[in-house]
Amino acid sequence: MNEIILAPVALGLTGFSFAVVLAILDKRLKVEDDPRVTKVIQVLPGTNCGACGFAGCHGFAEAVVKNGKKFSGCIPGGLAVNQKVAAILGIDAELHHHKLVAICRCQAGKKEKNISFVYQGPKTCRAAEFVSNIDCAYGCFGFGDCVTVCPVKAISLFDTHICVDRKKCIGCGKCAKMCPRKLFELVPRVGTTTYYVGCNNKEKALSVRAVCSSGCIACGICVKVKDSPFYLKQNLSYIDYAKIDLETPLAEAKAKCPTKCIAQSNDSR
Amino acid sequence: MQVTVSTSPHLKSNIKTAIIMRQVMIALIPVVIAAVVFFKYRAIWLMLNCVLSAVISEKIILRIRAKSTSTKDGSAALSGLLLALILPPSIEWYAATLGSVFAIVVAKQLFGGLGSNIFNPALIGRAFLMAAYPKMLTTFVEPFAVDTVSGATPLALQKFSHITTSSVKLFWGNVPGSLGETCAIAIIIGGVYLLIKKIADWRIPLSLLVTTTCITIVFHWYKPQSGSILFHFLSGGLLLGAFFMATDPVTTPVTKSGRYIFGVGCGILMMIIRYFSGLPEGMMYSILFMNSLTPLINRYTRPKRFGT
Amino acid sequence: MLTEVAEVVEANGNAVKIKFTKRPMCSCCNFNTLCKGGEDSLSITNVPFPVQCGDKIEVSVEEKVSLVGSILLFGIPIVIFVTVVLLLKRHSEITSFLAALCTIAFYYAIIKIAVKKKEKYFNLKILRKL
Amino acid sequence: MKETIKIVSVLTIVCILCAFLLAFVNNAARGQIASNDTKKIEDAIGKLAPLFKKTEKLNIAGEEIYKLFDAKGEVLGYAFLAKGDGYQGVIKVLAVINPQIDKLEGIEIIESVETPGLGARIKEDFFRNQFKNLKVSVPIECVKENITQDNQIKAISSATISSKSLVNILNKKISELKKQLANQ
Amino acid sequence: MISVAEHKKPQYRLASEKFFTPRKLYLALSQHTGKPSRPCVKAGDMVPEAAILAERDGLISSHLHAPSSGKVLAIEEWYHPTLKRAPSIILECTPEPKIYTPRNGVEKFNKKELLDIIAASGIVGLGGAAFPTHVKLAPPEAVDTLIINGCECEPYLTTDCRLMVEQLEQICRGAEIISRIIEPKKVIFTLEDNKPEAIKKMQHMLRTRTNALPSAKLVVLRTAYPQGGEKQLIYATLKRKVPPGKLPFNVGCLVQNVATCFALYETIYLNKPLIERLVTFAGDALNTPKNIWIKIGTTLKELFDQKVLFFKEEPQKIICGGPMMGISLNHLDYPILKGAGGFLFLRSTHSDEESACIRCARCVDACPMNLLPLEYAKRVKHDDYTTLEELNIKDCIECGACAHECPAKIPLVQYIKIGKKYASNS
Amino acid sequence: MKDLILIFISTVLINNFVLYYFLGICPFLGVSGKIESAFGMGVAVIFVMTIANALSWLIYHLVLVKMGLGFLAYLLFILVIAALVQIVEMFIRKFSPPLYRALGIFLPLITVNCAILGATLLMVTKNYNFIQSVVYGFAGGLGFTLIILVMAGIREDLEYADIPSVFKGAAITLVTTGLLALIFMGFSGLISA
Amino acid sequence: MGRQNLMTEFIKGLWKDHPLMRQLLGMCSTLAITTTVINGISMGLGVTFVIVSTSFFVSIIRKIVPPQVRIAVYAAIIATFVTIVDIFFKANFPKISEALGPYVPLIIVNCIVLGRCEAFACKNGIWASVWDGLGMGLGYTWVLIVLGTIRELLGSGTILGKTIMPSVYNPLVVMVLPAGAFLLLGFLLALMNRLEQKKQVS
Repeated sequence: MNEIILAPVALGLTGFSFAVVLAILDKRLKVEDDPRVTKVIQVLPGTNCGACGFAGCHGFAEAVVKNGKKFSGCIPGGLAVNQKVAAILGIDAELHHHKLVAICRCQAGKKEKNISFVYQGPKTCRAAEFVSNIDCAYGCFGFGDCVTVCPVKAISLFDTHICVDRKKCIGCGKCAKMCPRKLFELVPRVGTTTYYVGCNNKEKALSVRAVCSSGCIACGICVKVKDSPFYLKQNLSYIDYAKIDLETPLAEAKAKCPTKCIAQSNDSR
Repeated sequence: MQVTVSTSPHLKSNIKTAIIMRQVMIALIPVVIAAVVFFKYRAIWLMLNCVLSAVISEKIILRIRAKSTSTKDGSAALSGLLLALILPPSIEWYAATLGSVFAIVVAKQLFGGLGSNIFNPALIGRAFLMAAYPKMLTTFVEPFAVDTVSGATPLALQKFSHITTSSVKLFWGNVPGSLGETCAIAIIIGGVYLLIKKIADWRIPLSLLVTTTCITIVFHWYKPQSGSILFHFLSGGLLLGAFFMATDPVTTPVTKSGRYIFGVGCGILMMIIRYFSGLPEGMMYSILFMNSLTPLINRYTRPKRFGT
Repeated sequence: MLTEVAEVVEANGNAVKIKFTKRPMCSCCNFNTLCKGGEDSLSITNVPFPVQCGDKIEVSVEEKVSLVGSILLFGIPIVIFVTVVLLLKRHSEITSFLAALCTIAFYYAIIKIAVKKKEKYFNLKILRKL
Repeated sequence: MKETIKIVSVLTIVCILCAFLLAFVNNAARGQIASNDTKKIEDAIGKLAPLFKKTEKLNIAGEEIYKLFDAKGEVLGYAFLAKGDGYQGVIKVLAVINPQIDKLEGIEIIESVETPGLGARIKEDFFRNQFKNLKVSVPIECVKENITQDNQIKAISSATISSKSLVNILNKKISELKKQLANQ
Repeated sequence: MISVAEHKKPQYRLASEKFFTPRKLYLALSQHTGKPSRPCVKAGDMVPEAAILAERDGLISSHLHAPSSGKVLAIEEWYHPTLKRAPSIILECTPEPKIYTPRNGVEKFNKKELLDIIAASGIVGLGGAAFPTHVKLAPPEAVDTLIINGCECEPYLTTDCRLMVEQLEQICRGAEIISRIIEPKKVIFTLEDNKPEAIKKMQHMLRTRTNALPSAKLVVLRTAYPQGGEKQLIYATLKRKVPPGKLPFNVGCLVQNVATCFALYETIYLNKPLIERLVTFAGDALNTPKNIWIKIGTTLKELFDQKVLFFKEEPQKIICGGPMMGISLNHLDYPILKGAGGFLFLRSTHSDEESACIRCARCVDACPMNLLPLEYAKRVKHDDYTTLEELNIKDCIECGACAHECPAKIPLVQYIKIGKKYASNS
Repeated sequence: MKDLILIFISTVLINNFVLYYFLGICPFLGVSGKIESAFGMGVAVIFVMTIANALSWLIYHLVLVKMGLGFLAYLLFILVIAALVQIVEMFIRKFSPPLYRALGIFLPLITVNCAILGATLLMVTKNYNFIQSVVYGFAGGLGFTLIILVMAGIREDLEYADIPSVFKGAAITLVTTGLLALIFMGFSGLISA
Repeated sequence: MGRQNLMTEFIKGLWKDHPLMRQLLGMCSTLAITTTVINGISMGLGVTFVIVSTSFFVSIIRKIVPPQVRIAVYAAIIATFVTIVDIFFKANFPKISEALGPYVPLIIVNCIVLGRCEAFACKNGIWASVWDGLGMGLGYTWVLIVLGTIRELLGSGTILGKTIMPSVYNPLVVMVLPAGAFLLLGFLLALMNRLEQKKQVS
């Protein structure tokens, strides 16, 4: 029977001393965590992918709680997660549109591009950059480094020609960073269709024609359309996205372009 | 005119992975001949068994993983052959097949195939069999009388019964032992061929053999019954290991100083196992242990860049 | 190198005070709530580029420093501990244990001074701005 | 301060409660555990000397030695536990020896961590049976080839070290036992 | 260091020819390392031979002279071996051969005067790097050894070798000029032992011309690649190691190519700017290999159109420079730049597919900079650029020795190029 | 002295905590990704394990056994380890804040490291005396460090290897550990010399 | 809490949030004691008992325990129940107790138990916690049984001590060695990953 008294006494003493140590420790290191942060973390996928631009899911959760506006930043989680996050923060969870969308300034496919030689080496754009696998010194290599880097799989490759899915694109700009030829541009998302010039060749018409059948030859037809938001610079046509009010001049210019280098991407596809 | 473009250099040497593997196979010919002479049809069956099961399992895995690489580079066949050479001739066929498949599938393909494996596949195959069928792996037969008389290897005799086998016998290989480990002269011929052809780096065999020599000299002087230098040199898997296992490029350090460390480490460990452990032979385990240290060796022996 | 993200809370010229955010690797750990090692603040003296309050920066302890640090902090004292215990074999267990503890305490006292002197060596390095 | 008191009190109380619980459970099970221990030894002895009915624990220098009696109260022999290093770790063996201490009645491996398939075969009957009626007036010998004398046993092939270790453990213990019993 | 197949046999003995009648010249504004030069003519201008077409823009830049008299057609983008497309002056030639009158009193010129002449003549390092010579000849630290580089370790190329056989006297006088500018204690001529004829001539020259370059000596090195690289050459001749990120003058050395010495001679003594150079045309797709004196800006096409060169067979590969470090071209419209020492036309390409690295470490053994090429390739393949700088990828000189030796045929140099670019970005 | 050497060798190489007793697998899987974290963790484990073993021995033999409270061992051991880790953590934080940032992260992980508790429990079942227990703890930690370092080296290499996707992560680590266990069987029998 | 919810709490531990295969917790004992089926069963049930009872108690006192001593309190409760299991085995199944060796007390540091207390029991009601603990425990148990079966069958040719394999079968000794345990668990994890991948594709 001895131990039935001894045991609680001994353990009680240990527990007591341990508790005192812990209490002292606690006084010294006070940590305050917003309970919402923990809740948000529980909702997040927890892959720490970093696609949101923060250091891991915890970083994102903290940022979201601090500044509720960016609640839809979790890319792998998608809409479902974003709605949950919004619910935790008490924000109205309507479908949030990203403001920017990526476009690719080379729309030439295998048929249009002039390829007079054989490239030998690793099949990535970054590798091809050092020798080039197409005659055009500005165009797309078509190995699809942007496809692999896109966190939402919005970019696809159709016979060496890049397509950005406007619906999926979140405008993170990773493709723009990755592309060795700097072909990607982030443009404002207006309306349901985005028009863009699918050429980046800054040389004169003759040189452009020599290497590509769908390159911009700076003929200026698109500029002459009524209420045109197009302008020419360095032998190349550009769209001033700030000036876009109506879709008609864009559609008209697209139809009139002699080399068919104005392209569009819309939500329906 | 359609030309090819690529980055420099536009001039490349003739050496290829497949050629390296083929050269090692050629270097193994004397060893194979010796094995067939001593262990007759058993040797042939064992080698066929191991090589075929290695190649077939590699083919299957590559098919499953939908890899474009083929088995034509000969690395799987080489692993199978090497495994056969370090197995006892009396091993059951299913054990040899299992070992060969384990070597290729687990030790090589799971780690990403050729070039990515951490451990020498052939040695892992044997280590696995050692753990799976310990009895089978420690039973040896006398040469020329493969079906009847079981015998102890020179190292086991020396360790457990203190009987030293004569060096001449060891040199020609007329002793019980693993298929390809017995005939020292054949291994030396093959090894020298590898070194002359610059297929294998000389640093590892050299440092390994020098280390073992130094240790045996000291121990022989201190305790004469521990076996002479020549005895330790010619018996067991030392030579085969030094020339064919420890020179496997994939699983050994890439830096020059790292290769010396690797060789010395193998030598020390092997002699520790031979002298102190319960096993008579430690070449396999010592090389495998150093294989596991190879990434660390590589990392901490990075050469100083030119000019510093 | 182990890197982590910190936020600058005080900045005046070459010396800044930083506050650590939770380590990214921690958020997926099941014992996330167990460890309080999360938030902490520190001052750093040698700042390679100008920073402002609120900047997020990436800091790290150099590989060599962390190796040296763990040897100094754990490796050597534990070897001392074992040695002292072995030396005082004949004495009672409590005596040798306490003696060993005292020796490490003494060791730490010395090291503490040494570390103070070489404070710069053990400092965190600021890698880049995020 | 209130927080601190809460911390301390909760932990202390939980500890005390836990200790109570444990103390009760332990108290209840103690008898059973103790009898399990003796039962294990007796079971082992029973396998080697089926005739025994009673044991008497001799306390010689803190070692566990049991004197065995049969139903009639005659001494059947002695049982003892021997312990020593094997190939991979400790081997603990129970052996029964005849009253004259010159013949083993048999052995039972209580504990061992030898390599399965090799050293662990010391537990198997074919090996243990060699110890039945083995002469121990002279030290036991472990041979690799065929047995030529009645104090020899054949080692397990490829597990010579485990076999030898076991023999050494027994030899050492038996010689000690002889001295100790002679002293009594 | 490695040994590579030399392929120098046929062109080694071929005396140099001349081709001075191109129809059009395409003169890229970036002929050299550094900032492109600034054009000072406009379309439609008529220019005489040796007139300045473009001026030096900043210190590390170089003048560009008209290789032939003619009419400026345009200043626009044209093919460029490294930049793909680059602004170039296009000149239509109207041949009016110019006679250069030798300069008087060269012996009395002081350092500054000499440097000014060099700066005005558009001379760049002709060994391949094309670094403006007037900058290199004004090192900020004292130089005790001048090394004249005649190694020419790249296979196929034989221009330096031919130059030494044919114009040795002039090369020595060029070297004298350099030593007058930088005042070294020693002048060392370095040659590899695969050029016996040049060695013999050089030995004879040094014996007879002792008064001009009293401290000069000849060092014959065992043939190895890449011994012609500055740092490797300095180590091979003097056993001095140039630390990473430092330049030869940091260890008291200056290395000049023999072709540059010859160009210096022509400028200083003959008042002729750098408008032509000796170029090797070789490779098994050519009927006969040739060493040709050629005007800067001539396109390859012109050489074939005017039947100076003939194809035996269609080439599979066209290389500007040597096979180890040269750039492969996709057609013949590329012009000859100041730094181009040779063009190769090869029949077969190495079509071996890249296979898995077997960690044989042949690349590690081959690397002249003691680097670990296999580690770079491994990381770049997995898009991991974080540790590349720790592994000193920036020290790589892209000599190609590693890729040459690789049994798995991994394009190591290409991976290293990617790694270098992205290591700095991340 | 001989017994101590035997304990040392057998604990580091033969009856290795990870490969033979399967203790500390969780942190082993978690921290073996990078060499330096592995080293930091390993050294911290050596430290805590040795001192925890010493302390537990004292408590068990001098307090619990004498008072007949052996059944409290588990409870007390875990509390002692937790307290010890907390104190060490606090100490390092005071000692050098930058080093605490670099090394302190491993300490909370150690509390739940079964290797530490396992060492104290095995020390009790093996009936070691005080010095043996200290050596046992030290050697156990050393063995753990050895394996975790080797594993970290291998895993850094495997990061670039083309491993089948289903095996990526913990699976390949376990397979590698299995192969290491096969290799370490070569050391068995070293103690019987 | 409705019945439905309790059911989901129970089910998730069996597959979706499986403590061993998904969360990689509790590896040590899994590898160590699965040399035979019977060991697996006893260990699994022991762990289940500990999880369920600690979850129960932790859930009861969850509101009065201050967060600072949470871990210590949990550890104390867990250690208590583990000791009880240990004593129970020792008293009633001495053979099994011996075979399990130090791995019964090591349940204390088995991350599953502490993990459940931390992640679930301290936030949820008593019944939810108990069902959750039961699910986790049984999920753990089935893997132990599977592993134990494979290892016993291949390594000794028996199941539950009865010889199953034909006599020509030469037991694959490696399966009962540590190496076999690691390899087998590695392959099992890969299998789980494969199933998961297939599920995601379809």
